Amino acid sequence: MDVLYFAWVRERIGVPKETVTTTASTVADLVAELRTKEDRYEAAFADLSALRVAVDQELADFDASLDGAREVAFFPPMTGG
Amino acid sequence: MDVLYFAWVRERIGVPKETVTTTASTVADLVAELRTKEDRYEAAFADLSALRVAVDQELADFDASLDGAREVAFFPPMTGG
Amino acid sequence: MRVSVQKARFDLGHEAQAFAADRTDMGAIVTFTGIVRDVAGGLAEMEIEHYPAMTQKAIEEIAQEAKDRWSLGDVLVIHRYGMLQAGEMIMMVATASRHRKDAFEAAEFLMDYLKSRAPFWKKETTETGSGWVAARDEDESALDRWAKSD
Amino acid sequence: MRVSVQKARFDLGHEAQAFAADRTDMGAIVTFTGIVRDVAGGLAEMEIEHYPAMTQKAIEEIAQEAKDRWSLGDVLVIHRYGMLQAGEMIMMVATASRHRKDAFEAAEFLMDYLKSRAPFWKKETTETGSGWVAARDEDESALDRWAKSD
Repeated sequence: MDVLYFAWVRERIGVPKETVTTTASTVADLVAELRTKEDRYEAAFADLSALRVAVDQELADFDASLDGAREVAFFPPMTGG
Repeated sequence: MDVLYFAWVRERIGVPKETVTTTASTVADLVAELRTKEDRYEAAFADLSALRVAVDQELADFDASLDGAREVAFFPPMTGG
Repeated sequence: MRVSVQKARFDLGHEAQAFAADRTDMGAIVTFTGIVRDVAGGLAEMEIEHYPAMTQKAIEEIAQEAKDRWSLGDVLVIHRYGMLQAGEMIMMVATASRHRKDAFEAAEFLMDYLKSRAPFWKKETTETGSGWVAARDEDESALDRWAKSD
Repeated sequence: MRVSVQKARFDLGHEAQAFAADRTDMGAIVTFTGIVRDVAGGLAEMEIEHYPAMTQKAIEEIAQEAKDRWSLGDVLVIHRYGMLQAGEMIMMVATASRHRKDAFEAAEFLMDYLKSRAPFWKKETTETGSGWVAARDEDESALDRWAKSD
């Protein structure tokens, strides 16, 4: 599964994109998995209220299913316009 | 006193402007005076709810005083924009 | 603040770009443009009559009130009179502010007042005749939301 | 309907004029333009990051929802990414409708959604450092008024 990071999430993780092998069934499960990897993940995911997520390029909740998902993206609240 | 007419009020009266000698103390008095003049005035002023008035280029009510007024204008509701 | 009551056409592109140029203090620009709409029967032309001695002053008062009520960097109003064809631009307003809410609200306020309080009257001529455009009740009631409670 | 996510500058004047041209069926055109505002400390530059695979689709969905909810003749959204200087235009929306209410509401709706739901992030660099622009609570709450009751 491709995992993408944007803005300060990208800066904390250190890469814009990585491929992760996971059996996580929800976004929250994936986050829990990533947080155990390294400190930089813990730093990026410490406050989930400051994060937004998209599954296959659609905005989603943290309890969204990853069944069949090919791409998950984490980022701060958007500031378009 | 100069009396101006716009849009269909002008068309019914037949002139865009005329000078009227009057002792009317309010707009309503002036209208009453004009209505007695000729049929075309009666046609123009028959329905006051369809008319708007400005005294010295400021929107006013029909009970507005004409004390010191130099110009009164009658017209239908405005359709700017 | 600029208010122009004019017979000549204006160039929306030119006006919008000039209004927005170098506004490094203002983050939001809203423009509204009114265009002569074709009507049933086929519009031949629209004539806009106005009250020359009153128009400029009335619009300047409306624009000044907008500046008093919202935090605006600048306001532009252009309104034409005379003979227009379908598709021609009748008028435009532009507002600039730091945040979008002020620019949007002020532009809507200006439009609501111009519709019912600026001394213009429109006469449409179609293939079947001509007639004065009637004021719409909803234009008059649109003013209610700007009524001051004090 | 046209949605363009682009790095290149755009010309508001050109875009507004082209959007409004020959709209004889539409009487009202509203545009909103967002400009890079200078900030305390002196803005050196603003970098806009986006999510390429998602941006175009997300904006098209927002624009389509606007067309579903209001009676619109046309919708245009241009949004830039990359490095911008103070005073440069970030983005614009334009809406066309028969009556002004639809064009105004749809433009405000589009802006409220673009602010909080289109995948863009802004990083400001000043003489004293750089930082990501935080989302404003009032931008999030601005969405509430468009919530559907059904």
